[in-house]
Amino acid sequence: MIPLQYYLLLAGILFAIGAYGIMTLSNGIRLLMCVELMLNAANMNLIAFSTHINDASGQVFALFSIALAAAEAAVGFAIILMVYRLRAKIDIENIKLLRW
Amino acid sequence: MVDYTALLPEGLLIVTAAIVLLAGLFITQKKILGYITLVGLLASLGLILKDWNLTATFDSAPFYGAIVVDPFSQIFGAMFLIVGVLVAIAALKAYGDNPRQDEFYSMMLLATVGMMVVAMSKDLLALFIGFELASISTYALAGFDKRDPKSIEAALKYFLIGGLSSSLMVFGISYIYGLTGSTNIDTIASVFGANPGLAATPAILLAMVMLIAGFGFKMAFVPFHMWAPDTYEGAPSIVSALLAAGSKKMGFAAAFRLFIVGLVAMKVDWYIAFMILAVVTMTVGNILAVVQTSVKRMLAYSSIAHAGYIAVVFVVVAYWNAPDSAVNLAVTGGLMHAFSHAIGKAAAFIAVAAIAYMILSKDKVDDPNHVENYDGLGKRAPMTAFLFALLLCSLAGIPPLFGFTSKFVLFLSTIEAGLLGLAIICVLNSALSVYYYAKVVMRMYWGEPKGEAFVESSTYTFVLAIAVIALIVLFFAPGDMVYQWAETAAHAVTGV
Amino acid sequence: MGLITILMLVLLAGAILSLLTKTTAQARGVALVSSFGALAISILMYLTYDANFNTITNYAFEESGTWMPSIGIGYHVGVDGISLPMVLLATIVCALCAIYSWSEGKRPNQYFALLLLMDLTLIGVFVSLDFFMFYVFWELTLLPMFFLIGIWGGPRKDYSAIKFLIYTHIASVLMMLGIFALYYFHGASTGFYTFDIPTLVNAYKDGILPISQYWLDFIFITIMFGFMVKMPSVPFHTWLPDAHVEAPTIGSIILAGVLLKMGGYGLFRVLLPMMGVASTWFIYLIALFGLMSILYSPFAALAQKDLKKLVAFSSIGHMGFISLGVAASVLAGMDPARVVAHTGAMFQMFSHGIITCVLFGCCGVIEHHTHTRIIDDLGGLTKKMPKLAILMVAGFFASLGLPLCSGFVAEFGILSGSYHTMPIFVILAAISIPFTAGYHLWAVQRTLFGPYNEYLGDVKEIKWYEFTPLAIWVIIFVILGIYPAPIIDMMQTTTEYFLLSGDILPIGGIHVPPGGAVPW
Amino acid sequence: MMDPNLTTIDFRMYAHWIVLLPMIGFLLELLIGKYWWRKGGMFATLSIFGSMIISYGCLYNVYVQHLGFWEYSWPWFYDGIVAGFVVDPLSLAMVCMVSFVSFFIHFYAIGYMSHDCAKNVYFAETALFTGSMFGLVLANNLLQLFIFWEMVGVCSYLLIGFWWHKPEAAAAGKKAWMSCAVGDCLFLLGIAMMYTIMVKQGITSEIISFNAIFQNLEHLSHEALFGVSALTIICILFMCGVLGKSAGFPLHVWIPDAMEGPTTVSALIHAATMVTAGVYLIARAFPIFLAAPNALMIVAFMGAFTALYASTLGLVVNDLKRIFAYSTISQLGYMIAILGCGAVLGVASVAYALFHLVAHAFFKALLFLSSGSVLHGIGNIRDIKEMGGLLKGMRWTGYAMLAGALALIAFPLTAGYYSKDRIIEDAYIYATHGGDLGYMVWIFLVLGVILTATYTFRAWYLAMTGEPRSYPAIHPHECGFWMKTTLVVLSFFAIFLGIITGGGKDFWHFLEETFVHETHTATGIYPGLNLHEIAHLGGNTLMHHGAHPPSWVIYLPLLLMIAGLAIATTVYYKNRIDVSKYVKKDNPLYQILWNKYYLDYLFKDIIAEKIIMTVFTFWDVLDRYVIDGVVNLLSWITIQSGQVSRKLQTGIVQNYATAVIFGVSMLMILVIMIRGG
Repeated sequence: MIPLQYYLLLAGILFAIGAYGIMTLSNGIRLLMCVELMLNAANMNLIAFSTHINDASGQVFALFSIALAAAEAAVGFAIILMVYRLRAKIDIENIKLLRW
Repeated sequence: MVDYTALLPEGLLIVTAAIVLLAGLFITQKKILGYITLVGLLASLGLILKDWNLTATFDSAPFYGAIVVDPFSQIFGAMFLIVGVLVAIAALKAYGDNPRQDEFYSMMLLATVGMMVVAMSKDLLALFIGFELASISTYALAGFDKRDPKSIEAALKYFLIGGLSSSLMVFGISYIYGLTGSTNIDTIASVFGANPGLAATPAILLAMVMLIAGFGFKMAFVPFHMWAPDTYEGAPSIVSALLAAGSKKMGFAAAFRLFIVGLVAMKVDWYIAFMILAVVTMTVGNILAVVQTSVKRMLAYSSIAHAGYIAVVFVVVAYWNAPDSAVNLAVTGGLMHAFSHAIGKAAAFIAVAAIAYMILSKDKVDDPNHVENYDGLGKRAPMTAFLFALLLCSLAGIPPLFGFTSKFVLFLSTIEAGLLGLAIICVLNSALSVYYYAKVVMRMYWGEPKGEAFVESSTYTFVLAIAVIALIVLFFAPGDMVYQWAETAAHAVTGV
Repeated sequence: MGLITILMLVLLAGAILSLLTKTTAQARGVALVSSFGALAISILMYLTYDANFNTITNYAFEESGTWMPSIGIGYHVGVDGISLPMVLLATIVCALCAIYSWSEGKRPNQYFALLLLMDLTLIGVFVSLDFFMFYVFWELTLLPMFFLIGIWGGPRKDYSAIKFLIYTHIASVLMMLGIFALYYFHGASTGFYTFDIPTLVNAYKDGILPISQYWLDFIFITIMFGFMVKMPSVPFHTWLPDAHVEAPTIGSIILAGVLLKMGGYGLFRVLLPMMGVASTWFIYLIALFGLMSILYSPFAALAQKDLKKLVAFSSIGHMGFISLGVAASVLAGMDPARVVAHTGAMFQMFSHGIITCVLFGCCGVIEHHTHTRIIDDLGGLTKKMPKLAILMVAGFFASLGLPLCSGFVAEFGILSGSYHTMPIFVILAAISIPFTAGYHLWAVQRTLFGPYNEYLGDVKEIKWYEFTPLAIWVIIFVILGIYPAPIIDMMQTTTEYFLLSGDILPIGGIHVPPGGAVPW
Repeated sequence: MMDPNLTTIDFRMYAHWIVLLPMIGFLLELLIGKYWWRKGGMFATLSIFGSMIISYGCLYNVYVQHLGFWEYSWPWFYDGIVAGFVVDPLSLAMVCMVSFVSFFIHFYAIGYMSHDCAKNVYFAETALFTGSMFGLVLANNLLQLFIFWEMVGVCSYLLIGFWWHKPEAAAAGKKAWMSCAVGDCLFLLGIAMMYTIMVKQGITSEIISFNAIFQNLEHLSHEALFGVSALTIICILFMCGVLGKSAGFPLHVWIPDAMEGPTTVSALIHAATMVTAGVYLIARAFPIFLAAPNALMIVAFMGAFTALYASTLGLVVNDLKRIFAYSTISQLGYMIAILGCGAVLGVASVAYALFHLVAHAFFKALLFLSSGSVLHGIGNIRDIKEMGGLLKGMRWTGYAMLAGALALIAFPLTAGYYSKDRIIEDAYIYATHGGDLGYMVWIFLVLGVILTATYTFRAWYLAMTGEPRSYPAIHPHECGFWMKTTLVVLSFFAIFLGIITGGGKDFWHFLEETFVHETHTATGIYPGLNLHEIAHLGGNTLMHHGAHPPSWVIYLPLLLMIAGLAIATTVYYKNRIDVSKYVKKDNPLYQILWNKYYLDYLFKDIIAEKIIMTVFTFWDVLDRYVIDGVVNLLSWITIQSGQVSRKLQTGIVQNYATAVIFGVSMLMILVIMIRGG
């Protein structure tokens, strides 16, 4: 059996990759994917813990989380679509009408 | 026997949302949906206020104890519903002609349900679901004016940082779940109680910090606040009202439950964290609010500063020397301040909407929220200006408005706890905040009017008047109604 | 419902009604009825006041009710020999101000409403016997004044109004912390949480609060800071000249005449009983603040080019006498002298309240008629405005402490009564007298006398509605200077109770151990 | 003691009306005077006439009927502060003189001010002044005395600046007040100290009334402040007040400038009455000074020095009124000096000082009024260089002025002869009986005599004799009925006052009863007062029996007066000596005198303008840029920090995400660090 730590490490790495991506990338879709990556890292944790302590609620949580991530992604894509319609680009760096 | 009647208010809202959404597909006279929404919200509010003096938790534990109806959830529910009512009435005017208004109302209702669920949740899962329900609805609401690049930008920023925060939150929850084996807040607390060593592990510390960040996004703590000014500024004003008044308070509802009940064992840690956050948040919020030229953005920063004040509750609760009375008083004060701020800030954003609407109808300006456009508003729109000024007074904590009472109680708790330095920082910040509110009032009352008088919208004026009258009545409230309610709610959370 | 509540309701009703009116005449009518109604009620209170009915737990016209019982906030009002004259002062000043602004044409409804609101809040401060109410009214006084300065003010009104608001607000919020601490420690030790001023102050005085000297001093110094800024005491005074310069005449009159008295009133009502328990060097600190104001104001005033700013600095100096008198009177010493110093300090509040109205009123008249207040631009105004000249000379002379005007009675009491406990302070304060005389005379000479400055054009004589209130104020301070008994007897009874009964201060005064006066 | 005669009115009961009547006159004059007879003057004159009747009634009661002295009081404001009135020889002498002189000056002013448009204001102010002067004189306590002391100061200020449109007049009024204010604040401080030490004795009623103080002098003399006898400090502070009001060196500088006021004002206030208030204060508080070690020495020195100092200045001034102003300063110096000699002479010095005061009031008022008549007659020219030969055109005025001048220089048989020579003789006795200052006082006073004679007649000769030196002086016009009458009356008293009073002896005897416990006329009002014992408290020893100076001392002043007269006659009448070669700008002595010993320069140019204005400017900078600067700096810092930190809000969403991640990391680190530490 793969030890729990491996899962946690993997989840941590995924999370870090997601976080790194969200800090550095500028394409809207990629950012969205990075967010999903981080969320999935958390789901992974939940499932790993769930199996480790033999409790189903973690997996239930992960299921809900996935469903909500989907809903979130739907809204997210809709927003990015609107951005694309308005600017013909989804380059986040130039969207800075609102600042200071 | 599980009794689901206690969930009637929420159920009512969900049904209303469904009706609005479905009816919107068929009818053309969509304004009626606004009234339906309003009826739903008011009915729900009535159901909650019917039991306002609820002192104990409902016996039933619906959804296997994931949801609980207690004074704490009631007061937050009332708060969200009042905000919802205010926003809904304002929307009657703001989106009365909008062909997509059914979507607005249904999403607003769903967001309200989500917030109420968070306030009721005793389980991290329910909390997370409510959180996301409110978040996702408001992501869409923030971008509701889809022709407006600012609105879209606001939604985008809100969404991206929101997503990041959700993942941080879930990540934190996953660790807590892993270490305690449960997602039920009471169970978590008892596990911590049973294993004192657990609280000191780095993993749990990380989880705590991530949860703070996750909730801090909603509550707009510095440095998790950076989306907030942009979103509040870019989003339609009445959505900003919902965000600043409702969604932000949802963050507090979640944080109160989770930290004060669930993670009470590690209060030394979150004492430090919240101390830093509270001080930094209120100071940064105020200082940045001072230099804003857009009234809407100024209100956004002011709402960040207010988050800083409410964060003081956590500091007092966690302070090891604080007597029980101070802990209770702090939570009471926090709830009262959340209440007063919800009403005041929601109405203030609605006032900004009203003013922007009037300015756009007469003047040719780029940014109707710019403070220069408020010149002479006292003459051009006397009622709106007067009510807006009073709302600002409430936010600034100037009597005789409820904002004063709530701030008074909140700051009182810091002294009771003996946190002198914090108290001084709080009051100085509060004094500083008067500056930027006064600036707007000055513009309105002694700036030179730039044009002829406006026609004031009776709907907006009505909303503002309700809010102001509520704030004044609550200040003079005989028998300190709200205080007692908040205190009961505080008991429900602190258990002392 | 007692007289005090009726008094406040009359003003509140007047303010609301006045806001709803359309023309100057209507607004003025409402304001006159309301403010003179209030004046009549306060005179009725004065006439029916029983000077002997006056202890720390019994106030005249006392009313109490519940408000927020959970945290011990109540509606508690009442007056004694220190607050009743202040109420009287507020109503007199406000009623005459309503006459003075007879022809106010700019937003008359708001103007008169603010005037009445100002009166209401000031009276609220003076009658409140509950710290919550006290603080609420204390804060509320800021708003009408802020608007008065802002809407009807001069060219730099933005700066001045906001400075006034923020500066004094900071002081009041710090004061609030002191009140909180007092409230909490009292509640924690007795289990009875209340904001009642007499109860809390008594608890502090009796030493039943189970707290260290550090906290006792914290309570004292925060509250003191609030009062010292409001008085204002050098070096916390800089908001005042700016506020005065930009404020409309009425604003200045009320600001200097009544609003500053809030600080002095707090000194008597709240700080006085605490002095015996807090560190004794605070007493010297208060005296030092007073002395600094006394010495500072003439020097600063003489450097001013603006007549109104000069007058503003004179207020600072006069308020300094109050601090000095109070501080000196609480120290252990000879009782008759302490009573005199204390009564003098109390009387100074009333007296300065009346005298300064004349000064600012004259500044207002000059500005109104000549459109300038710069002293160098004026000159020889007696030629065109002989009536004004008489009033102004009377006012300035009263302000510089001329005998047979009320200011002298007060200052003599303070100086004579304080000498035995604080000789050096009194000697230094006396030195300021020639300088005070100097700047008053300088101003009078440059403004009224000498050749008429023809650039001013054809200046009209003072209007009747300006003349009447000024003349009444002059008559009041002259009568009180010749026969101060109507006010001073009431104050003296209270003073004797404060100083000699042992209920407020230790009998014989506060003994300062050798070297105990300095904190190091 | 005799039974009071019930059939006559006891005027002593109405002494307070002496004060109140002119006050009523003031109000009536101010409010309605303009619409009555001659547009003002009636109410003031009549009310003072009323006061005069009561004053002389009191004098009659006390002096003729021997009804005894009288003192009564009402409680005033603080406990132990009373409004009280005292009728005793000292106050009677003053009220009778003041009411008489004031009445006649009012009488004169009806003519003199007849063309002034604000006549009612003038009369209102003089009535107020006269009432205040009565209040000062009749006061039985220090505070009341001080109150009216200030009130007469105000009236002086107002009346000097009566012609307010002249900048010099307004400035002179201010200068007068400022000089007095310096003294008055110290006087007030002295009262505060006196109050304090009296309270310390346990006195609770009439705390600072003279009577109570005199009763407690023995206890008070043990009080010390800063290691010095408290009484001495108090007396020195009182003396400062006296120097201000009675124009003692160095606070005399205001008097010459005060001549900018109407001449009647100069006569009334700056010659006859107000300036004598200081002398009266020392006389009234004489036992206190006597009980205070060294206090009288200071009084004597300051008086004598002022007497000599001012007479040197009188020599070079060309302004007719200012010459008399300096002579006033000088004569006041004589009075103060003799009071200082009271350390040896006892109560007699009070009598001598008061007699000179009264005589001086008459002849100096006469001199001023006649010079007022001159000014009136030649169109307000005041420079004696532009007069000359006026006697031809205005005989009444000229001879009236001559009468005054003779009295001033103490020409035999005139009032001044009896009053001033007695002072000089007794100054010699002071020296021979161990006065602290020895012969210094006497020498100063004697030297003053010759100078007085010279400058007085220099003025008279230059104005009245010789050829007219300006156009208006050729055709002067004589004054009218009101003024003439006054001049005649005053001339009579200037010449014959000494003779009427039996060479002053009656007056002296009457006055000496003031501080005596039992007198031959009535019961004194100061029970138990024994000046000999009091003198011991202050280390003074009073003479027990009268002493006579050697005859050369008696004749010396007379000779010197004749010498001075001769000099004046030689130089200014016969023109035997051309003084112009000495009176030149390059003569350093003349320079010093012309510039009044540079005292004005020191006060005005250096202290007032340079030092104080520099301080004020500095103060303004301090206020604006330091104290207020801190406030503004704080707000500036706040706003600037906002301006800077708002730039962090870049608008780019990645940066926001970075902030979130950064926040999480920092929070983690800080929690661990703080918690671990």
